Amino acid sequence: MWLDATFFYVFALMTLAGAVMTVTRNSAVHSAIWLIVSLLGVAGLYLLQRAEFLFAVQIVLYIGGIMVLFLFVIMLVNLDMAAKEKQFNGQAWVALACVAVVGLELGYFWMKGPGAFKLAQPSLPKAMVMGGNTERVGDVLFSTYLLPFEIASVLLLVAVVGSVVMAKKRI
Amino acid sequence: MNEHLISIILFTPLAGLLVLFFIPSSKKTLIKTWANISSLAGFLISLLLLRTFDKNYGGFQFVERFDWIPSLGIHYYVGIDGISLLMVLLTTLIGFVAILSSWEAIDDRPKTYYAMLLLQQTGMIGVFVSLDFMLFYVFWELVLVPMYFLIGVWGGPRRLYAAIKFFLYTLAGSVLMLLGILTLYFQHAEKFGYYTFDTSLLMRLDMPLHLQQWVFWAFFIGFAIKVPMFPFHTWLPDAHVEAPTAGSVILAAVLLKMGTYGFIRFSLPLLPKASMDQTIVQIIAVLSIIGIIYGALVSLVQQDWKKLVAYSSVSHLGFCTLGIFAMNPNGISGSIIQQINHGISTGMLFLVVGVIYERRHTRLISEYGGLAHVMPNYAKVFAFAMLSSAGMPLLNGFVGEFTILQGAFEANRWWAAFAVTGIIFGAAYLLWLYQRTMLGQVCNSKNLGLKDLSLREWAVFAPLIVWAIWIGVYPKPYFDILEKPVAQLVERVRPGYYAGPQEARR
Amino acid sequence: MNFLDSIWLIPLFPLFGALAMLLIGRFLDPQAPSEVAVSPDLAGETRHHGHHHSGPMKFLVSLLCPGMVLVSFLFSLGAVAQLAGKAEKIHEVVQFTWLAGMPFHMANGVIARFTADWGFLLDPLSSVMILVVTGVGFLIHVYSTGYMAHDGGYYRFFGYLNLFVFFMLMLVLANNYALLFVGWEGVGLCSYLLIGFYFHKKSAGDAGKKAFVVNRIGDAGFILGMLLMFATLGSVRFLSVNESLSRLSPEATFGTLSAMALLLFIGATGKSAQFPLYVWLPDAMEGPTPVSALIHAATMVTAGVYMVARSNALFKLAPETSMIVAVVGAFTAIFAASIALVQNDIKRVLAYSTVSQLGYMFVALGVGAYWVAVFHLFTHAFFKALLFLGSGSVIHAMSGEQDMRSMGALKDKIPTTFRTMFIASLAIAGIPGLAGFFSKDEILWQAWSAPGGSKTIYAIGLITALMTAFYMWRLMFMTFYGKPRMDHHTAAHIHESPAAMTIPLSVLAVLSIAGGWIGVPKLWSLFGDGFRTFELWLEPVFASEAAHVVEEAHSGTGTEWLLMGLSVGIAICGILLARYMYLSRPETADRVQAASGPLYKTLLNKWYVDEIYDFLFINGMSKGGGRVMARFDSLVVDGGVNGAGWLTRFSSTVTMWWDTWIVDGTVRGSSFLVKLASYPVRIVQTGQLQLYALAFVVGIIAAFGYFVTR
Amino acid sequence: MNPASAYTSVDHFVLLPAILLAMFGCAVLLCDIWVFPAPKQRKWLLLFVVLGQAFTGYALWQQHDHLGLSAFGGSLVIDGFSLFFNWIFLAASLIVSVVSYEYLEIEGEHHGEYYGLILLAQCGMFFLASGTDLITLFVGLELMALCFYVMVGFLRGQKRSNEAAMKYLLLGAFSSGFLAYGFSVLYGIAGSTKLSVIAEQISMRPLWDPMVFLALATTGVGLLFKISAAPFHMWAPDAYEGAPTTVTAYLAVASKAASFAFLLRMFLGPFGTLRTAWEPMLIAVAILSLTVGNLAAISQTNIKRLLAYSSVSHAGYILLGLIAGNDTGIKGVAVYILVYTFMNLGAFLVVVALRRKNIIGEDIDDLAGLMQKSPGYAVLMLIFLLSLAGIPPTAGFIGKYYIFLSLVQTGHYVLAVIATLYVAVAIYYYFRMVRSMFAAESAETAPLASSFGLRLALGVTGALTLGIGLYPEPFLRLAQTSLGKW
Amino acid sequence: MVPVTTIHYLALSVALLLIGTIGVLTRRNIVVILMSIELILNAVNINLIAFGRQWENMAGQIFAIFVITVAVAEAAVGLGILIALFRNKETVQADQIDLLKW
Repeated sequence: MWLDATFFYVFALMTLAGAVMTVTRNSAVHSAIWLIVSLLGVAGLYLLQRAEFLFAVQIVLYIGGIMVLFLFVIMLVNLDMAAKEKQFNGQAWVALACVAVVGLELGYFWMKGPGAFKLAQPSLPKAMVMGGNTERVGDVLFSTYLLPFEIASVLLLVAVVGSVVMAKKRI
Repeated sequence: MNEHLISIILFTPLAGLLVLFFIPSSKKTLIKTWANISSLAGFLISLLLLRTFDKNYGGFQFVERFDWIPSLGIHYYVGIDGISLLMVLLTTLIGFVAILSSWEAIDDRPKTYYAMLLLQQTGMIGVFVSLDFMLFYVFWELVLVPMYFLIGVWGGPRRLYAAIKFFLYTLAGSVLMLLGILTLYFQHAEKFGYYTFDTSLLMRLDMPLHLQQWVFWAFFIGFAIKVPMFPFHTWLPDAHVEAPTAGSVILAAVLLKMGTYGFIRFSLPLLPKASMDQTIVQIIAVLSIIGIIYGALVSLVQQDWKKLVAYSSVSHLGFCTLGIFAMNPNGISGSIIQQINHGISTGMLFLVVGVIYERRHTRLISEYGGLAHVMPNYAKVFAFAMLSSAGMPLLNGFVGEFTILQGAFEANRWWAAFAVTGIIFGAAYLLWLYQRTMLGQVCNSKNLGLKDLSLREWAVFAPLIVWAIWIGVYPKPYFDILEKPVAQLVERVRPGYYAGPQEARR
Repeated sequence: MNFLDSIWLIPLFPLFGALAMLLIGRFLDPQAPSEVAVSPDLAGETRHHGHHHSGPMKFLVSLLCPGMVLVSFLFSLGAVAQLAGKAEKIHEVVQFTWLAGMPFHMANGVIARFTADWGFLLDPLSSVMILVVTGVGFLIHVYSTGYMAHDGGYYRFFGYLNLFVFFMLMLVLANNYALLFVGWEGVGLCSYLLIGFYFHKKSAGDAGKKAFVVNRIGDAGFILGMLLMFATLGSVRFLSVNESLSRLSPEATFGTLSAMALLLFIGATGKSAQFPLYVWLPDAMEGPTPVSALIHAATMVTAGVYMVARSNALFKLAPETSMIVAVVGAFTAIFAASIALVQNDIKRVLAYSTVSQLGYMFVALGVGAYWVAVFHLFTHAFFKALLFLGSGSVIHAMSGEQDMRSMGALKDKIPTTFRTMFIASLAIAGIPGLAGFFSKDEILWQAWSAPGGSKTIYAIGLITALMTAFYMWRLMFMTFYGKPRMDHHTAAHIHESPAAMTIPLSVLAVLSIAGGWIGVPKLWSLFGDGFRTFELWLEPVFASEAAHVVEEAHSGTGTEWLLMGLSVGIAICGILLARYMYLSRPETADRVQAASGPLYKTLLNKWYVDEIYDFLFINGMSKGGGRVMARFDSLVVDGGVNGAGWLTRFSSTVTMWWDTWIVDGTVRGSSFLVKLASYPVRIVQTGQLQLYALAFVVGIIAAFGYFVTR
Repeated sequence: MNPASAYTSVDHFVLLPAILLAMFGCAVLLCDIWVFPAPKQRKWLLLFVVLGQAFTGYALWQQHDHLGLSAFGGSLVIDGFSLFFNWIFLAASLIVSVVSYEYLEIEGEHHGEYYGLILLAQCGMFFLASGTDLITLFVGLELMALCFYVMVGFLRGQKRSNEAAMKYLLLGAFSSGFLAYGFSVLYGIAGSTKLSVIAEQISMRPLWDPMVFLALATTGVGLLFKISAAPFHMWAPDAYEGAPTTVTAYLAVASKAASFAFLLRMFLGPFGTLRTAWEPMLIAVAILSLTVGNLAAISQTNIKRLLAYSSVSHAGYILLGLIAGNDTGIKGVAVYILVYTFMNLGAFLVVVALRRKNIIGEDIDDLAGLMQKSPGYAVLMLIFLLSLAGIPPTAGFIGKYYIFLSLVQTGHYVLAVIATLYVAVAIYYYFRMVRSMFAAESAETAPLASSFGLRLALGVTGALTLGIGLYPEPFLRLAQTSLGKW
Repeated sequence: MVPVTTIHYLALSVALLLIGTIGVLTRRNIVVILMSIELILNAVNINLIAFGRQWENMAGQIFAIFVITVAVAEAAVGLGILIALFRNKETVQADQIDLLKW
């Protein structure tokens, strides 16, 4: 029980710290690294929530895929001069203020009706009666959510074509 | 033939327009000829109305009624009574005259020019014949566009400003008017459960006074801007001055009448209570009187020939509105006759300006003087137009003004007293104009070689002159035509007006 | 043939002539006025310079136009003769309905229709008028053939002249006020055209415009009067008006009637040049002299008199208005006469004398002696026309010179003119036996004796008579007697006018003598009623006069003799005084001038009336200062409309200003504002995508905030 | 396993249009690489597109007889709504692809991928119109969006195009992040992604429940961004201006229509019961859109940018219809979208025609003297502008008319007046263009581009813009049947 | 110590969302902006997972998978565009791309 909690706080800390670092680092490379940290934290949370498959996806796809992509691009467009310039634009403080306001408002929401947010007590894992998480995911994904799955394939196709069209010097 | 006569009249110009599209732009003469032919045809056809028009029947004649957009309750519903009959005839004639008058004046993109004129022709006729409110509104808007171009493309130096001003002014007004229309529309739906723009049906609902007032003001803005009544008139001089001759002729002779016609055809019968509401009547009467005097005074100081005439129309239209809101048979019928007269005489005045403008390309009065020596016939025609506009007895102007004065006198003697001053000033500014342009010596050498009226120009003036004399000497037929519809109108606005002891003697 | 039923033809002959002239005249008389008008140095009277050869066609013109008037004169004679034969002296012919109005709620709630027929009424009054109009008109036409022989636009002149006769006949023959108004406006128009006949002269144009506009002011009154009449009586047809007036109890619509009468009278003051609307008449002398004779002496200006006489039934019911009429008339008479005393332009003297004579007529109308007014109208038509034509002949001889100071000793050079004018002057001065005496003396007597009259008015009339005699003979002496004061060049030119001009003069001279003998005073009983035809003839029109005549019989005959003698004496004094000052002791005139310096100047400057306007125009304005004023000042100097001119100018300038700056300004302003408003909206779009994102977030804040603050 | 897994014939029937679109999309892409690589042969690709649209159209036509059919366990439906919009998408993408051919040649960026992307984007729109499941909708939305990101940046050589694409993508992704967040909350509320379930769950909760409101706000904001309503509109002018004109047209018409379909699905479906909560927000947004759109447009000189702002204001008008919310209002929305599609397409097509070799032709001054140069285009443009301004007897009037009608019916008089006033403002800037077309003298005399496709497209749009205005009856019926159910 | 409830996760996700937003709003480097967007999407995912756990159905996780997919796709295209942009403009600073404005 307390173990869960501890892990939660650890991962949460990872996530937030990583996020903050990502946003604040000067060099894009560092940001990328810290992003990885943050994503790992999220992955951990998936694990805590019994979403092992997502955990895997997160590790492999995000950290494996996207980050490589990012770093790749970072190499491609050399950012060292970008790293020297100032990192925050003119409206930074205004933006912070605004975001703070948003935060406060959300907080108010919370005050308003905490009941609304707590739907039910976190139920204990049902001792995985029906196969592992991955199986269940697969099950649902290919039955109930077949349609979005197909669309996603088209989506990825577009992503490929698009990035090629954009990035390639001449088609 | 007869049962579709109105539609035929309505769409003749459009047909001409279609044919015009297939004439290559290079064949200018052909284009001009065709435009003239089609407009003349329109006029001749419209004369057929007289043959079968029954002046003893008060209601609408030659009625055609088809569903157009049934789901909105919009119909193609046209027909005419005595009032619209006169308006239609005026429109067709003036349309023809205007087109004929621009034979030499317009050489730049004649195809589009004549297309615009013809389109406008259809629009104007449509306004005068449509009995479905939405149909009316559509034509009302349709008229704006060609005029916008006539001013904005073939106009004078400040044409763009004038055009946009004209457009915005009138459009703003008509949009408010639309709101008023919709209110009626909904009221009808609330009361009878279905939507319709058919005025004869809308006639049935008598709304509470306050609502009627609301709608009345909405209409008022729309119509008053078009007329134009006093505070809303400033688009007029600019539009007139910048517009090409034909444009100003049509603008003065027909477009302005759309406003007054609107009052007569829609405001009064649809909103009888509001129309009889004393405050409203008082306000409008006062505005009209201000318009009469103000227009005349301002004309007096104009340096620009055309602007002077433009302001004079403000004054004349003041008479028309005053007559309408005298709210009695004389006032209304007089107002209608005066609208025709104004069409004729001011139309002539603008043509007169156009004639000289074609030759000298300036409208500054100071540029002229002593033209009577150089162009005697022209001077005669101008004198004629001037007199008919100044309300010389035995010419059309007098009949209208005098009848209106009767009406005004009956309604409120002071109105008449003030309105009469308009006649004095009218003489003043016109005579002064005449003196400055026609009389005196030819002190500007440019004016020496000017040619007198050509045969075509005579042809332009002739019909108007004849008509002016006819109305002046024997107006009875017109009153006969108006008798019944006006009676109906007055009965609607002031029930029981016609009851009461009759004076037998003449 | 039956002339009575064809009286509607009488106006049509001149109309025909006019149309013929105005439409095809240019071909009959091919003369392009342009070459005379182009160059400024020919700005003067074109008569002497217009190199113009008369042709057969022109002869046709001079045959046609007078001929037309002659024809209608003969028709009139016939008609009048037949009317005389009829039992009740009234005959109405209706062609068709001209104005057919709609139902109209009269003051008493009865519904009536304003109907005005194209109808003609011949009764004693109108028969007198048509005879004068056509008769004198014809003579003047003949005269003009000679006078205008060398003028440009010959055909135009005759066209206008005929048109005038047409409208004048319409005016006097109409059977209702509306149709009368047609003639009323028409003659105004013609006078405008004829005054401005030499339209290359700016002054001519101005004068014409002034005449028309001032008349218009009167007409406004007339229209209102007509409307008021219709609203109260339900008709504007003379007969029915009189009839319903008789039905009316005066008390019932007391104020209304006098208001009605007053409005009509305002119309009359405009047309008949009474104070304060007389200003146009002197200027009207810009027109050719025959025009002055026909329009501004004999006929048109008397239209007002005719109209008031025509409405006598109404005026009788409105005593206080009649009083006003009398007073205005008297004042105008003496006022104009006083101006005439010192004028040097021969035509202006006559013009002011006309004004003052008209004043006499209105005095007569005011005191209720309608027939006398018409009688004076009748005689005045003869001798005043004669005087004008005579002066025309003089000017003709003096090759355009109008200033009497450079005339003199003409009586032998142009004998006929001299003799005829001599007679006319005697007549107007009121020497017994000549036409003027009878009418004027009757007026004075009525002013004294009639119930409406008063001693003051009589006194004024008497003084006026003195002045009249004086200025007329001053004119005579300065023109015809003494030593010549003209330069040699003109002197060489002097010649008697052609027969075409002298014959009408002689005819009119005869009339000026004989004209009076049909209206001798009742006093001269030895002559019998034959000599009082005029009064008796008009009796049916002014029926109720009979009563007053009866009552006037027993006011002492002695007094009447006395007054008659007095007026005669006065007249002779005037003549002698003039003789003394301007013939025997010319220097006295100057001494008098010197002695009565300011008065003299005042008179010479016509009581500064025009200067007062000018003051209102220019000084007042420039003193008033301000750019607006200055601008407007220049406008006025351009020669604006008189009367309320300055107010007109002022207000119109102000309205213009209001128009361009306030009303129009708001329009421009609004569109400008809209344009302006577009920039802040655009400026937000900086192209900084993160700003866009920020806007997005702000939107979210707003959305949440809406929940929070709810 | 469970029955849901079976891919039934019903599923197939409902999905068919999307399948066809995707197939032809892929086909185009493949052919571009292997079958017709040569520039000369690209016309065949165009043929493919037309063919694909034909098949899709046929499939859609089939569906007309089976309204109310739903597939994939209710995550995809056929109803009048979806069909109505699908037809619009079809028309739009057909016209756009026909026109693009010559345009891309002139721009020198003619690649087969373009057509593929158009088809795939349309495929995405299909799901937006007929999806009833959060995930389907979300993925469909992203599919469409991605295609547009790419197409906007299609002129890779041009800074403006890149910039437009970059901005559009970043902002789009940002907004869809919030949209997704909202969806997650919705899921949290309902425990399901089916709109129907969500709807009933929401209706069970109190009206001002913070969680519901959180979902509403974030989702709404995301959607409003997509329809480019102020203050979430700011991407639109830049994207519109930078994108290739044909793409701008597609973006302004199809993407907006699709987003509106999505928005209506949400606001009339799950959020339908929250009207009191969102009506004020939408009112604010609508007024703001009208203001910003119209005012900003006044002083624009670039036609595309001007039209972008005007499209913002049009979004405002459409929202007004939704705000009124009665039968007339919803019908009005449908009519307006229909009308808007054609008139706006037409206007952009004229701009396309203005683009010639080394003449950009996007400035209002480039319209100068169009009347002499080619009256046909001028008159057509006039018709489109009149219609955009809402002057009878053009289609635009009918659209606006319905909106006003609904507003007055539901007593939103103030809104009606405001909207009316902005019509006047709109007239002002539309007529700046008209003025320069008719009044001004033309600077250059190069003839306008006029391929057969372009003329055909212009003819169709022009005819419809005028036709709907003159005899709107059938189209009104169509709108009735499509959105009548709400 | 308090048991970890859904609310904790929600709070966390909100925090992540805000941080991501801050990144998007303030960083000049477009690459970093893209990363921040990834953060936002992760916040969404956290939500989804939490709720999914709450309701004990798979929809949440599935949705999360699709969100990840979308994130990937967007990142790919975004970076592609970025490269194209960089090729022409030689910059990756967000506030330096302002050809299109007003």
